Amino acid sequence: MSSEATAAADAHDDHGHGHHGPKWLAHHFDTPAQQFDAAKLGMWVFLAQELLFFSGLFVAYGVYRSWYPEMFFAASHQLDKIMGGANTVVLLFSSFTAAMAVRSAQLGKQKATGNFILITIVCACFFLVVKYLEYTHKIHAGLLPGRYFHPHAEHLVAGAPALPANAGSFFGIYFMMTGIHGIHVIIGIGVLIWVWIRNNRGEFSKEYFTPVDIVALYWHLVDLVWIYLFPLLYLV
Amino acid sequence: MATQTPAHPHKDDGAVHAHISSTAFYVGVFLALIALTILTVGQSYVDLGRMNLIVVILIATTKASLVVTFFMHLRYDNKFNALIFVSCLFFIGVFFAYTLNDTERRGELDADQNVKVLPKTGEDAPGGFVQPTPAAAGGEHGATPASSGAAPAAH
Amino acid sequence: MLLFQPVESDSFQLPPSMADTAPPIDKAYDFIFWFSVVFTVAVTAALLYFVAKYKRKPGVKPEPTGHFMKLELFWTITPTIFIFFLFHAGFTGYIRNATAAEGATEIRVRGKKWSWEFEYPTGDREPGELTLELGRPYKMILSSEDVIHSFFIPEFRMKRDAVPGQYSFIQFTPTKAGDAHVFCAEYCGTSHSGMIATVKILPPAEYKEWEKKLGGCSGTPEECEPAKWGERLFVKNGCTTCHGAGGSGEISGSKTVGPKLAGVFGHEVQTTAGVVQADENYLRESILRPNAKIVAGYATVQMPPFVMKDAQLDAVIAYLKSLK
Amino acid sequence: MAAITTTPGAHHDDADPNASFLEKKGLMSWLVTLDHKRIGIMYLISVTIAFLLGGIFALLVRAELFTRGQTLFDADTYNKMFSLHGVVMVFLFIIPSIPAGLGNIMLPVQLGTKDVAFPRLNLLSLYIYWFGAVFGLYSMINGGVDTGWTFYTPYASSDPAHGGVGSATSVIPMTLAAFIMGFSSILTGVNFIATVHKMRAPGLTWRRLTLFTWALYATSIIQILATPVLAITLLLLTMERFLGLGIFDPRLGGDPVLYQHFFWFYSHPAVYIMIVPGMGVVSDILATFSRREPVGYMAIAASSLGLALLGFLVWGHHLFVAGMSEWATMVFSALTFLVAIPSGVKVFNWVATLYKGSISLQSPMLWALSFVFLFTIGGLTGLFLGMLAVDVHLHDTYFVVAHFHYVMVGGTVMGFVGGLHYWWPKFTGKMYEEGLARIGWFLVFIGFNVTFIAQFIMGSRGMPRRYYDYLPQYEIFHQVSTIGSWILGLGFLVLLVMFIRSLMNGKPAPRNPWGSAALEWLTPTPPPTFNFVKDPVLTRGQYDYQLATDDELYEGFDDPLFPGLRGGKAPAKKAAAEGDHG
Repeated sequence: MSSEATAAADAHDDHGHGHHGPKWLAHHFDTPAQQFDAAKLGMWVFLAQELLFFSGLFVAYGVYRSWYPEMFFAASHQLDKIMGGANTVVLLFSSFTAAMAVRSAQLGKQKATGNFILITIVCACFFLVVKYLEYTHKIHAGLLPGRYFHPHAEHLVAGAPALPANAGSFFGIYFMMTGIHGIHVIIGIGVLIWVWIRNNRGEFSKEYFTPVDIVALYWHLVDLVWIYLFPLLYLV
Repeated sequence: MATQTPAHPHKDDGAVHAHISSTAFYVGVFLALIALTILTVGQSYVDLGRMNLIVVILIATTKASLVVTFFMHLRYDNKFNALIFVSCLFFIGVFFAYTLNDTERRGELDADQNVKVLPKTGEDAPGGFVQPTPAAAGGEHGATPASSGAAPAAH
Repeated sequence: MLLFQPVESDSFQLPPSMADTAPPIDKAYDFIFWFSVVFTVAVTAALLYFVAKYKRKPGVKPEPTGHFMKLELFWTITPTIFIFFLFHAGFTGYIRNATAAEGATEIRVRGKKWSWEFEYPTGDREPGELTLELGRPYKMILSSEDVIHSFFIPEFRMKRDAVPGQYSFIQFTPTKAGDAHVFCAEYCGTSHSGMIATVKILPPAEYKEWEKKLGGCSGTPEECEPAKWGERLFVKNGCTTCHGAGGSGEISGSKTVGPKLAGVFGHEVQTTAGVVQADENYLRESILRPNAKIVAGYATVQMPPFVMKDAQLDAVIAYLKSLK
Repeated sequence: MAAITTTPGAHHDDADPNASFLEKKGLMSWLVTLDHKRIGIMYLISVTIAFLLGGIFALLVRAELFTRGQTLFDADTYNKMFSLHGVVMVFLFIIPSIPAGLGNIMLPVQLGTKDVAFPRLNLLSLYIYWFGAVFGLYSMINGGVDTGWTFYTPYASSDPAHGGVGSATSVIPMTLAAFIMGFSSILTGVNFIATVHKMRAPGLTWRRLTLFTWALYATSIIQILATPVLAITLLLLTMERFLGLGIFDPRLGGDPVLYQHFFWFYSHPAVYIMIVPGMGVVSDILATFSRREPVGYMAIAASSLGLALLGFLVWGHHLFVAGMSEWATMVFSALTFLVAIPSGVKVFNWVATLYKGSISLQSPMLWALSFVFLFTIGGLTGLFLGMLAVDVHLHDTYFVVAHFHYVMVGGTVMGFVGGLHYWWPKFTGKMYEEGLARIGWFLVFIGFNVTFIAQFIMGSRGMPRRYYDYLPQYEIFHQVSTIGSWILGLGFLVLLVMFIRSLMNGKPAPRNPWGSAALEWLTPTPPPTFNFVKDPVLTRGQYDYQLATDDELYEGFDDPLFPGLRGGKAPAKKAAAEGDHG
């Protein structure tokens, strides 16, 4: 806590608060519940913001898919269902471990919390590796956004429908959707490491597990977006 | 929990009360999600025609609901947080519906209005899609609209 | 009722009305204008009256605010009724102008940076000047070669964006002979404000005369010497917006977007495709396919291709040759 | 009885925790502060600089248009000037001005809490704003942008360096600047929503919030729901220019009209991000200077939320002639008119608030009354543009320019400057010279109307906007408008001088210089770091003048019309005090 917050605690003595409370309770909150509720509310509002951020991409997807269904059909055959499917399973599992991490934190099991967070991070890294493999293949095959779209026939999936000339739009949408999602995964790894360190320091308890909860919410959102991305890009 | 005399009457004891689900329950939710993933991948090998998209979105939405209600605890959370989530979906819906109300319905009142291809002559509108050539990546672009590589006509 | 005279066209507020599309729009304008005037005057008068009447005075207390449910409902519901009429007035006028009459004469309008080109049903293309016949229904099919432009004739009250990769149209029947202007109303770059074409509405007899000469040179034999005609075509096609008056390569002292053309004929030019001799073939190619060989230093500028009849092309080349 | 328990007039000169939040000195004490008031003041300074910069661009644009042809500079420079004017005014000034500036300072005080819910996030939002501003400056140093603030594709997205047909200017840094500043706006919104929900003082029910708080709350909702769409739009635009995605650029298979949908899905609600906080400020000022609760409190609060909601349903009216389907056009036009209802409700309630009030025409009130007048014109001319047939003629003409300046300047800037006058004594602890303030107001009011009424007329006569040169018939209007802009500029200069003079040697401000019953006026001036000497508990509403005590209203208050009302010195006190208990 900053010196400013300590000064605050002193100030509260004048206010007849007595001792202000545990050190994780920020100076401007009255009770742990208030702090927890505010954090949760703030996070949900932030998640709403995230969903609208992604919504632009989904609208673009919807418009182009309904304009050029054959193009989308042909282009999605160039994506690897197995890799996408594996990534889906991995992300779902990481979401499960994130939920378990919160559960452990709520029960005050510091060690279990740390382990679950660690598994989540490992899953996230696995996801990125698979994504990297997919991207390299696309770049290799010339399956790139609009201006750079020059498919090399020898690298394309055999037996797939012929790619129309304007399939660059599909790959523009594909790279933006998965790219922005990937950036969210990277940010997710960052914040997961942050709570993992704080958990190791023993900062969390049955009474105070807000950061674990918040980070897990964020991670579930990353999963949530992928739940839609996978079928829309790979399967349809 | 280091409780204190509540400063204000509007709080109960001021401590955090959160719902804790059992491990078995979380495992159950996870297995359901995996099952749905297998279902959606399996479905992709069966062509349902126009229904494809609807089925895919239905399955994805079921999965998403499981994650939101249980993994994200919205089921047990403050009702207002659920309201935030639902209302943000509403605004996304507005975004979708209104945009598609334009893009899907251009040229309905008069076939020549706002269309990419002129229906009478089949001409592509100038300034439109130009087939990218390998040189284009390098920065050179054929500027003649006549070289248009005939984008699939959606209208 | 003298107070609420209709807002007339060619008045302080609106330009003259020169097509059948204008009166319904003027009617809607008139309606909303007086609606707004009444409303503004009422609100302002109440505001000033209250401020004067209830100015703070010693010993006079403000009255505590009560509840005015009926009043609140009144000023919520009344505007709701009004806006229904406003919407209706606007919508009917719009729909009336949105569909073209059967058999309307189609003119293709192509916007490009920074000029308008009109293609008549005869296949003749006229840049910078739109000639219309009084009383004939028209359908202008708009398109753009590069960025978004917007076709706007204030005298017709009609406007529509010319979007690259998309067709759109506007329709009208000119109802008054005279001159008007086409503006570009959607910002399109450096010479956006220079993207103006003139509109000439001619009575049928005069129109017939004009139509005969379409595509050729109109004017005295002297004015139709190739270089003289070429100069007029040069201006009409909007070449001056990028190459400066007389191809001087500058406007008001600053360098133009396109290269200097004066004196280029017969000299060697450094282009993206190497050094070339600026002969007639090169000039012809640079007009028809401008990006085949771009003058060094101008590679970032995309000149749109121009389509001309051979006679016109010869005239422009003759003019370019004459420039020193 | 004393309705709000704080320690009235506790001007402790000794004790540290109760010392003014301005006490700590040194640059670092500002840069790492978590105090919402200090963050708000840094925002105010930043947006004022942005406003001056944008104002200079505006004056240059107007000066260039004084004569036909070239007056000062060439067409490319002119195009950059109006683009930069728009970008700076919208993204750097007007969006953060009231919420992040005045709102940051006043919201927690009006809620009776010590700080916003997430003070560090608050500071972060300021740094993100600065970071975005750096990108903007970088773009300007690199020659600026000439795309207009709307960045329409393909002009903004099609890079000539890649064979495109669009602008060759420094577009990417500028779109990134707006993209980054969007996150600042989002974080402020997150913070305010959580603060209003979870941090209210005991007794401060929803019904007792100030209308400024309600307005900020509604604004935050828009910031949360709309700004991310701008972020993704600008990201897509940047990538379109950088990589050629093929989503917005028609030559790559994209659709330029789709860009306009994306852009206006944010930028129309953004209009309400700009105007709704101004409405909140005005509601508070009208209440204070009429000494009564605003008529239709709930109606005004609800109409703020109504505007926030409706703002999302009407963006298509920017696309009536852009090449959108007729169906969409019809729906958007019908919905656009609905905006008139909450706007009208507000105007009627404000006017009714004056009825039987006790009106004092001090400078904040002058700004608030100008707001009501100018916003009425701005709103009604919006109806012209909502009417499909009329919009076809007026779209993209100077009429539109005048209309949104009546809303943005006549509305938001009037609200912002009025709010600055109103709360200035509270957060600086200094009074300003009323005489200079009135001269400034007068010049701005006159200058503004001269500038923009001329633009209404030339617009309806067909003068398109963003024109470097014009036909002779429009010259007189342009000249009148330019002269108006000089008066307007002079007015703002007077105000700048007035505020600087106040900071240098203004008289110390009393606790409650306007005799307001709202919470922020019951804490010392300037407030202590944690806003209140004692945590407030509310037993009455913030506009309940008849329940406010004499001490609350008149301590330290010197109203020339009520001489001797302060601190029990004059015999007149008793009668007036009893009356106030009413």
